[in-house]
Amino acid sequence: MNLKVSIAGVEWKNPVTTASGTFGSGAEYSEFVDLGSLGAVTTKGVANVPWPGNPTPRIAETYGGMLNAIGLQNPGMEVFIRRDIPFLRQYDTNIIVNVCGRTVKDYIEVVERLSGEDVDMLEINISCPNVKEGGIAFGQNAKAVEEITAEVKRHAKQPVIMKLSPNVTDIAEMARAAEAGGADALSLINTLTGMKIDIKKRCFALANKTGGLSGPAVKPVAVRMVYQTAKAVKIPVIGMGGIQNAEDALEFIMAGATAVAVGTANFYRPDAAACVAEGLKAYMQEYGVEDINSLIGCV
Amino acid sequence: MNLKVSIAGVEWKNPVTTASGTFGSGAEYSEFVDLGSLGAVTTKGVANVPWPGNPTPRIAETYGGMLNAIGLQNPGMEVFIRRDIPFLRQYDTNIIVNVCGRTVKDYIEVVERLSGEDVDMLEINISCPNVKEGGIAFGQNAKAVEEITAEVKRHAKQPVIMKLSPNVTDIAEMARAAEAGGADALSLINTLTGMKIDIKKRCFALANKTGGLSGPAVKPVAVRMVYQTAKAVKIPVIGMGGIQNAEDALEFIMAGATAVAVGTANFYRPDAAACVAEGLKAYMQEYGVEDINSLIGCV
Amino acid sequence: MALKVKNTAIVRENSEIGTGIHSLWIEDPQISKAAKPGQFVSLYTGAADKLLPRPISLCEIKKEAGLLRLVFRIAGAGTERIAGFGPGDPIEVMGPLGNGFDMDGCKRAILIGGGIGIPPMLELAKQLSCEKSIVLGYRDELFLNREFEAYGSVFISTEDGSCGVKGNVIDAIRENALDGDMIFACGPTPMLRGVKQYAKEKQIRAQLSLEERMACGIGACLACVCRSKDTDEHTNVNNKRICKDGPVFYAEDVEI
Amino acid sequence: MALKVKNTAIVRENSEIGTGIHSLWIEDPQISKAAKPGQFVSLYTGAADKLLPRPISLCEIKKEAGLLRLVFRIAGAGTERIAGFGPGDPIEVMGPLGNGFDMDGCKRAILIGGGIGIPPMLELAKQLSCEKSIVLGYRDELFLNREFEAYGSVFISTEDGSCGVKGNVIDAIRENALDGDMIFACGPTPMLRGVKQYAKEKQIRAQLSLEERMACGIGACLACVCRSKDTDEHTNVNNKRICKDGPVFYAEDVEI
Repeated sequence: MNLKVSIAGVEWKNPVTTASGTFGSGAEYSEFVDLGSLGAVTTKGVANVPWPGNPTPRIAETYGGMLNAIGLQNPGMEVFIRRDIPFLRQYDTNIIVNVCGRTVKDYIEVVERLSGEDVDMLEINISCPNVKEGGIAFGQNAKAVEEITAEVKRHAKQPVIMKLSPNVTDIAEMARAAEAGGADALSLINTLTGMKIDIKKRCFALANKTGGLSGPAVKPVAVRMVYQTAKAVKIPVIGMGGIQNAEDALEFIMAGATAVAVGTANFYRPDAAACVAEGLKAYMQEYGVEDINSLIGCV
Repeated sequence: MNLKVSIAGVEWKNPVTTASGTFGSGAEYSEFVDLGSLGAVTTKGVANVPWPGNPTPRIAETYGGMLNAIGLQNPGMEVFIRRDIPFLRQYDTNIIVNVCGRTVKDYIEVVERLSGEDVDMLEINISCPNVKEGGIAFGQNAKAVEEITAEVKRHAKQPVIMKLSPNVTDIAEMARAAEAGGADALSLINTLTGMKIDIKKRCFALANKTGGLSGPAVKPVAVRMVYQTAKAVKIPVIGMGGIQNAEDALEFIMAGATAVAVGTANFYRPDAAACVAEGLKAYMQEYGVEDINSLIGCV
Repeated sequence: MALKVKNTAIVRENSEIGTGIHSLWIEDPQISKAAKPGQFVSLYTGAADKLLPRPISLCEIKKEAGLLRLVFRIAGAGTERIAGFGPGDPIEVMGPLGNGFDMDGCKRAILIGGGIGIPPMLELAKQLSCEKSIVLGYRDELFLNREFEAYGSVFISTEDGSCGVKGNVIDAIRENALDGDMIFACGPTPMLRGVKQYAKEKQIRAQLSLEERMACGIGACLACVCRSKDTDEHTNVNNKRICKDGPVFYAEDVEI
Repeated sequence: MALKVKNTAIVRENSEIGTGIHSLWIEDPQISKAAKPGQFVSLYTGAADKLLPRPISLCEIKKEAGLLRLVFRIAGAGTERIAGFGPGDPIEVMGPLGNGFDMDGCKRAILIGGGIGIPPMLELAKQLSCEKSIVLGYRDELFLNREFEAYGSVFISTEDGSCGVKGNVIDAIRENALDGDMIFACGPTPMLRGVKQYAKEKQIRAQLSLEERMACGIGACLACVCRSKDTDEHTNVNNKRICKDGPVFYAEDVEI
């Protein structure tokens, strides 16, 4: 039985990774799950300099999901390279570094700094809805998506995954733009922009007013966009959005995703990602599936 | 204590109506709820001629919501006018007729036919995601939204509510386009395009492949879009998307909605709409709110 | 119009009568009093992630006791949750829904149930006063068959031949040369197609109980339609609403 | 590193000890064994629409019996659901979480609890061997106060003056001229600000237990941060993680 998948020439032992921002750099979760059981660990966004993030409250619970407006708080690339890469390298898994920035120059600075480092793939976050300069501007305009992708590719030594925003009219157009820019793979969905209001205090539940909606609630939108994206491009797609078990993951794979990421579920099931990988095996056994690759886009 | 609101010169006894397509023309639900207790009843989409709708399965349950791809099955305007208007007129409530079409000409035909009929408002559905010709083409393009709005207004005798699609990059742009076209009010959100896959059969859960996502799961996206829309235009907004109780309704009102519509909740709580109206009273009593209008956009 | 309510009923009994097949007795005098064979109720799972009700056909109706018996197969997380309810548990229920069987004026009836389409035949067998041949089709494991014996001659078919005629319900009917002037059938669509075909060939009228995914259960959402011969007076197209115009239709009226 | 687990614990007792205030005893030997005063656990509601755990401070720890006592106020649908659990019910719990109080080397301690910040002071009072003044601030209705009497001299403040000093905990401290070499405080932010101010003025060190909305509870998501004097070594900015670096901080280290 084969669970291995290959994305942009990088082999994963199984098609399961973590969604950026829901798993830190793995250290906190290593107490609950063997990081070596995952195909890859995708880190929280890393910028060229430290980012303090947004004021609190930064999260709010919603029906079957949650809103977050962390604002990409991160220690900056130097601390990340010094501390997190060596930590993750102890485990037999791929390291995907999520890169965030305010300007193209910011992104490039991180990409260049990482070019000499021992990481396997880069995920470029051009779709954070919580920081005006968090790339959302790039992520909602096809021309901008193509340009920043091309610019990043020009400086990147590792394969580049472009993370797309679901807050667009036509996801296929954005996907084709990233492919035209030279992206090696695509990941989606980032969060849907949402809002919650505290009717007792008559104020916004988040200090940032709006936040990114994630969790099981958004899964049908995510599966649809992954399906449309996989149909629109030839490069591999990493699907995410509300995955909390193997059944959810299989919807994305059958819709066309080569791999999947577990996000919000980590917050309430610290071993969720590992359980998804296990569950995929169980499904393949039950249904006599020899190779996980045979399920990709089979619908 | 005042629950009355006024939309485009039409007075509602309370700010609660039903979301088009979730309440038929009220007859089936009249066994469970007094239609006279609602500010308005919004009917299922009515076209110039009968529409057979999509093949089955037409619905699928999702986490905290559902997908539907009914495909605007409807009896056409003649049967509607002959049977449903007289039925609804028995009750002390406003009648909002949802109008659907494949071409501008279709819409105009219905609008003109209704101009002499005893209905209070028209809601123009330019955002059905389940029928290629169901208006989605109009609803995702600002220029088209303005044009069809202007064209409808040219022929409409009743106030016109334009129902907007949430499947767009910038909802405020669509809202301003409708306002520029002369819309008297806006309603949103229609459903988010989604997909569900049956992993046992490895096929789409819906015959139409994609469907419209509704229910509590989508509420945060709906509240956000209502907030952005109310900020962008001067005309009143009718908010909907996952409302199942008064607390949900109040989020929309505080975000800027002058009225709200109860949709999917009707399917599992046949008296949901009436309960929302009751719950608004209870909230106003508890918090000493004299006039519901004072809560509109108060956040 | 016929009474139709949404109540909180009480579960009185829940037993597994076959692999993954549960027999649930719930108490709701109002719905029980109004119920007819062939009708169904909508059961609510009570889970926040599964909002829509599950339509379940009525297997038995005890008006005096205000009880309803619902026999269903665990098909997913929703029915699995319902199968977890125990005596005394409250359960949200809406009903009675649908039209039910037309029991008038038949002298020799053939009742045909296939798989989870068998339960609604039990209350029908009890209330139908005429002569009855009862044909029950299973894949392999039998359930409920014993309970039919008091109401007519029972004929069984199993796909694996482990009991009765090897094959489907039509094979059982032919093999036993069953005859009648009205067929009542409920089961998977392929079986109903076979029944419709057989009834046509033998010139016997047939009432078929159909199923489809439902949302509202009362005819408003138009999710559960089936193609019909005549235009449906409700929506003016050739679509009948299974939850409201059905679930029982005369074979010649629907395309399946 | 310190043990931290997610288990299914068993509810042993649940009683309402004040209006909307519940005392829950749960059995989880592993967490109980590792727990310290000032730490908390994450409780899961088990409801599909409320996915995130609720952080609840530890009120009492009985290691021998493997028990934990959690006293919380019903603040919404999530805590309301938890308040509905009864003896024998399983409950998902993660812990022990956070750093807990630093109990070393103080001779005369002032424990200050305000409202639902009172519970964590109880286990601290039990384990702190030195001389203790215990100050409890309420709006009006008292709870838990009796249970403190065995561990030190208890001073009470109520906003409505119905019991003890009319006013807040600081008023009670001044009025009773309480002194000490370490303050331990938990309560609403305005109260903690007052305590920080008072401690500074009196040159007493103070440990403050903070709260903020949390998602992961283990320091990964960065939802529950507070502004800190020093840059946090973890994220290299002036934000400490309340769930991991806290919830207890020395007053001078955080801006509140």
